[in-house]
Amino acid sequence: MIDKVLIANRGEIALRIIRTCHEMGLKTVAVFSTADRDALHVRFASEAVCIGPPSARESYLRPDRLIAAAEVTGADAIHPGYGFLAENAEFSTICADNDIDFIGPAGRTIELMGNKSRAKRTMQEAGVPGVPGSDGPVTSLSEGRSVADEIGFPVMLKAVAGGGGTGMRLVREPGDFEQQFSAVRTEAEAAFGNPNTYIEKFVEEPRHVEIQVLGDGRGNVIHLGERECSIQRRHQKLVEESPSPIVEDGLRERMGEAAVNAGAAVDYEGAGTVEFLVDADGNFYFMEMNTRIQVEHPVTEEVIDCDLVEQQIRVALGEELPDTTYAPPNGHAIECRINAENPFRNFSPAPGQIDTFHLPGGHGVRVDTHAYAGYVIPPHYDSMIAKLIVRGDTRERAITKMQRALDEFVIEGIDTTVPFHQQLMRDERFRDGDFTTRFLDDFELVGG
Amino acid sequence: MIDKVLIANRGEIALRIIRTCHEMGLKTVAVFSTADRDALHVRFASEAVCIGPPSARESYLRPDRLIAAAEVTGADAIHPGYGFLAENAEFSTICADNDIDFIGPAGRTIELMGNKSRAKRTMQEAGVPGVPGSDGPVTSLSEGRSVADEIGFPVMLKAVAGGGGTGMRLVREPGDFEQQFSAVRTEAEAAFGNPNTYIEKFVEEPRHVEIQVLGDGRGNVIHLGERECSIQRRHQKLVEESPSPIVEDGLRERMGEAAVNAGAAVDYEGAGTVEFLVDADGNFYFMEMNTRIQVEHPVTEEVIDCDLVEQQIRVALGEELPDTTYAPPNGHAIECRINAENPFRNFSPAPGQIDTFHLPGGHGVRVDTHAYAGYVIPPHYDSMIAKLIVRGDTRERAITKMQRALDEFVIEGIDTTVPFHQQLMRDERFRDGDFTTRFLDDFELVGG
Amino acid sequence: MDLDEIRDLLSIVAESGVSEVEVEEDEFRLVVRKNAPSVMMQPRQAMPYAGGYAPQQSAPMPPAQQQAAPPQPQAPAPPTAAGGQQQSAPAPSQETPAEPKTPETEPAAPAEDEEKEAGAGENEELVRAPIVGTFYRRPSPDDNPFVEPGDTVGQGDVLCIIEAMKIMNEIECETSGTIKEVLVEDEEPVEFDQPLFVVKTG
Amino acid sequence: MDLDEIRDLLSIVAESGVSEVEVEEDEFRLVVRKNAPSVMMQPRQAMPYAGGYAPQQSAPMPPAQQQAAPPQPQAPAPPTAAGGQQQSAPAPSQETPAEPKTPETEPAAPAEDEEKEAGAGENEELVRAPIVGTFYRRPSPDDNPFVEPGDTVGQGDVLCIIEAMKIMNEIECETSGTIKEVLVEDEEPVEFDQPLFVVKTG
Repeated sequence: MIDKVLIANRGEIALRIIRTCHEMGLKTVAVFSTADRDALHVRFASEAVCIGPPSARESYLRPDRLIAAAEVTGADAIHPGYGFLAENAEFSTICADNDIDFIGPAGRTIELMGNKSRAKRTMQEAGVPGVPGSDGPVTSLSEGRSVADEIGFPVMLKAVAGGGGTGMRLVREPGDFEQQFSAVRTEAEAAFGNPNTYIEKFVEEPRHVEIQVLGDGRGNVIHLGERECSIQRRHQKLVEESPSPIVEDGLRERMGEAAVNAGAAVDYEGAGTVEFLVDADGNFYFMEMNTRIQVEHPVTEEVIDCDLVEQQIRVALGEELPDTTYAPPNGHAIECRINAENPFRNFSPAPGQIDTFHLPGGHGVRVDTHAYAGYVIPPHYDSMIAKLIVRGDTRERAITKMQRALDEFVIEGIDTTVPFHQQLMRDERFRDGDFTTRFLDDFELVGG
Repeated sequence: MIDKVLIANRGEIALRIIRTCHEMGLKTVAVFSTADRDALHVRFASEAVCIGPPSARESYLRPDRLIAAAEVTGADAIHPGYGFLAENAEFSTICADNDIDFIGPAGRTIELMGNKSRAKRTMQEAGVPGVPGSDGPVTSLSEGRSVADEIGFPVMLKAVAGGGGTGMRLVREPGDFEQQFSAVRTEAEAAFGNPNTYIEKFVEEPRHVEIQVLGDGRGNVIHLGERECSIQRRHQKLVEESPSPIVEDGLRERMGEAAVNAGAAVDYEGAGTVEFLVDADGNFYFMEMNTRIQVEHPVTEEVIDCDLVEQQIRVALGEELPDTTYAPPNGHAIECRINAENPFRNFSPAPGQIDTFHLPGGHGVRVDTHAYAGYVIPPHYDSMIAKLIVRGDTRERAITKMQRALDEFVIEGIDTTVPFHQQLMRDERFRDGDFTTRFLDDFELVGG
Repeated sequence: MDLDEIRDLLSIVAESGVSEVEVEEDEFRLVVRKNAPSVMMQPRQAMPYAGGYAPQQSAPMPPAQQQAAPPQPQAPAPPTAAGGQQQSAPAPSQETPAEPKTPETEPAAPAEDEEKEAGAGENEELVRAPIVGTFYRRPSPDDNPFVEPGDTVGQGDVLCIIEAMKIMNEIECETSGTIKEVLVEDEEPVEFDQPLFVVKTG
Repeated sequence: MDLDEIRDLLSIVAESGVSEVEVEEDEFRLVVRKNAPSVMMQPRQAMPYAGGYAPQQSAPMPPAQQQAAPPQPQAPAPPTAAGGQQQSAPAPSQETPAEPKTPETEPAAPAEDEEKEAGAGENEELVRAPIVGTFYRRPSPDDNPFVEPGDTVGQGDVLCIIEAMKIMNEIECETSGTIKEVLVEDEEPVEFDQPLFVVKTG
């Protein structure tokens, strides 16, 4: 039984979880640092408890303070949101030890997925391959050649001691292998005193595509389609969409099956995301599994018409999964992350007070935000102030709607990434769906 | 060809039409009175023109000024919204005379539907009956008796000169007819010096249910399901939903067919609404046809997933209707009209300045509003400041979501109808779908 | 310190951007506090005209007008939509010195009653457009303008024509005096309430 | 200063855009305040506790605090959500005279640096809860309280226990002086930074 949920988070995700809890008839407890005293999640929760000073290390990242807050308020479950302690195996275990329902997987699952090499091995065993490569460094040309032949060209040769571009060679043709292999070894020996080199498949035109899964912890796992997340800046996602413009029905089915296998292999409980790298030929490789709700989960909600946080809670309540047959996406959804950053100054953070705040509205437009006119963005936490999500019948119409919504979004007093998104939505390559994870490397922002 | 649309309206509907125009790549012209200088529709339109002083009679209701504004801005179409000149036949004709596309039906159609008795006769001929009754006053008992027998008991006897309850008798049984007939005639003779009395069928437990239609002006008409609008206060709708809790699939089909026949009979062009009175037995009677977009159109948009304003414009552009087969509603949508009125003081208008304004958000929540923090509600126009629309899988879940969204809607500085809606959503009879157009007559508001 | 000195001090404070001033002088002490910028949706003061409307419309209001306007941040940057549509506004109009608009002082609009006929100096009156339409200074393209700056005008004299719905509406002078300035170019569109002429009266 | 002068001063102030003027002259002092309708989301100052939290938390801040706080309407009505959930707050707590909260002045929180240790008078200090948990005044239910008002305390003396995660955390005095007041009832929950004791120092 869950009656009262403590939300161990802040910002838009705390508010978003409170919404679902209240719709489910659950009471809520907000926690906050002294820097978040004026935050909306504090206002809208049934109760709120101050847990520490502004520094996240002393507040939102302190399991003991969160558990104590749950104890004094009588909360019987904790939703961790994303970030902070959401993927902290120990915290999940501590909750369990204190008879508090952690809304997410068990500590051992989080731990397993948090260890990249163990996760990759587990997935491999479940038939979900990562990027193929040698098992550690190869020592001879013949061994290297046979590994390369096995995984197929092109391959990357990477010196174990290398980094920053040094000690890396791309080999496109088998005929070039011998020369490049000895070259990279010689180079690595000279540069690092260590010639050891390993081999990995070179993923051409990589896309970051992830599959949303739900598991009930009793072996049942379903998937809810993919999200396209290749628009990244320094591994920070900025725009996400569902479905992916490059994922055809057949590929969706194969990736979905792999993701379900991945979840089943660890008896997954809750909502999780299996991240894949997809190459130009539609091959996909396991990257990692996120054992929490994702920032970008609303694009899935909009095309599947479901509430993922509700599903998380239902699983925690021991209910059955909604339906094991996957419904194809209805329309196309896009999310733009609106950050308090100046896109014309290298996306430098721009905390401060929001003077004017007008949200776009209308059919097919959703804004998840904790900001308001007069809100002061604290400098202690991340810079995301809103997620703007639109849904249209087609990708083209979703982009048009996003343009209209961005034009209508008025935020004054601080710099935001709205102008970046406006330019991105006009970009021909973006509109054509023709981009990879490297897209933003050479995207030129105009003006500023 | 339409390139630039002038919106001959203000408030949320002006903003809402601008949104769709911009999504369709059309330029927009806002018009405004001097009282609306700071309005959002002025801000978000491509251009804006001041057309007169605050009084609507001298601004939004002046065809000449609107046409002049279209001329000087080069607008080639006018969208009238609802209210103001939206159902003014002459304005539609003036637009046509000035080679400006009026987005709505031709003047003759508006005129026909604006004349209640002509509209009723036209509908009757098209096989869409109104409330049955005598053709004018009946002069003898025998004539009266035969009319009553024909239309069936119970019937209402209404003195032609009567009003305010006087000169009205409900007759449930044929055996009572003679006595009541002479009683009402005597009473009317004594009170008004005129004994003439007519007979109308008494509609038991009436519901106000309306059908959304779209016509292309070339004889093709489709319908998009019904809206339940029985929650009214003094004939002002306060809450609307789609589908109606009392309309079963079979009834929906029959009403839809009748509405399509009604539209086809007048070669309808554009979006229109056929209003019916539905009795406890599922009989329905034509009341009137509204030849414009309705305030409550979003509930249809949310369950059908379409943009009705876009459909209006497409029809005006001469495009084909989207699809002639009606898709059943997907889920359940409810709209609450948020007015600047004090529900605890007989809904007296409460214009003034909005200090704090926080919109509810999340999946399935839509707010159409022209208000913002700092907005001063002018006293010259209607008091609606926002429409809160939610969609859920079922009616019950939509109500729960509406409760959550109402709790999250913060408007400070003025009184609003939010508390009324909060209490309505908790009412057992409302939740059961067990209400008629008379529901609010004995709905008791608590507190204040 | 007398009232005039206080008045001067207040206007210095108002312009200075500081929020608090304290003056102490012998037995006299004066403290002035200005509000922290209040937070609101800044409506745009006037709209940009893609169609070449009179530039007078698009400039920020001069300080004198700000008192009567709804609360504004004290350093009013012209608010811009986060979107691109504002860019269609002719940029130079933002820089043109302006004739502020004075809304009709009709009793139904209490919020605007307090605004003065700003933009017109002492003994000056603005003639405003009573309707939307196209402004013509001449009876026909070949004629001379109805009036030129310096002309003396009397009540009932035709000042210009505003064409709306193909009808030529003659706009008559409602006062008498001397035309000081013509504020709109010939054949330009004008909106309701837009200042057309400055007339020196008395 | 006579009435006419005051009248003039008031109209000067009204036009000036400043919000407060204070004039002091010999035995005469005049303060004029204008209400700036500042527009903002009013965050709730403190949260209602369904669980019987200390009433000190729920009162509006005293005027002294408002200077440093973010812009507020000058007559702070406790903001209420348009919803019903606020009604779960114990109403009386709104009326109780309050000890305002003083956030920890840690360098990472520049916005709050300026707030003073309000609520504690001169030569008084507040002892605040360093953690969330349940407050105990006694080592065990049968014992006497660690401290009572009037007791002299020194640095390192145990003042109370806060239980969190089944661990009894002894809260020590970091100053020396006399206990003036105990602000929390025994066995009540306390949150981080909540004032527990007033200690008279020096």
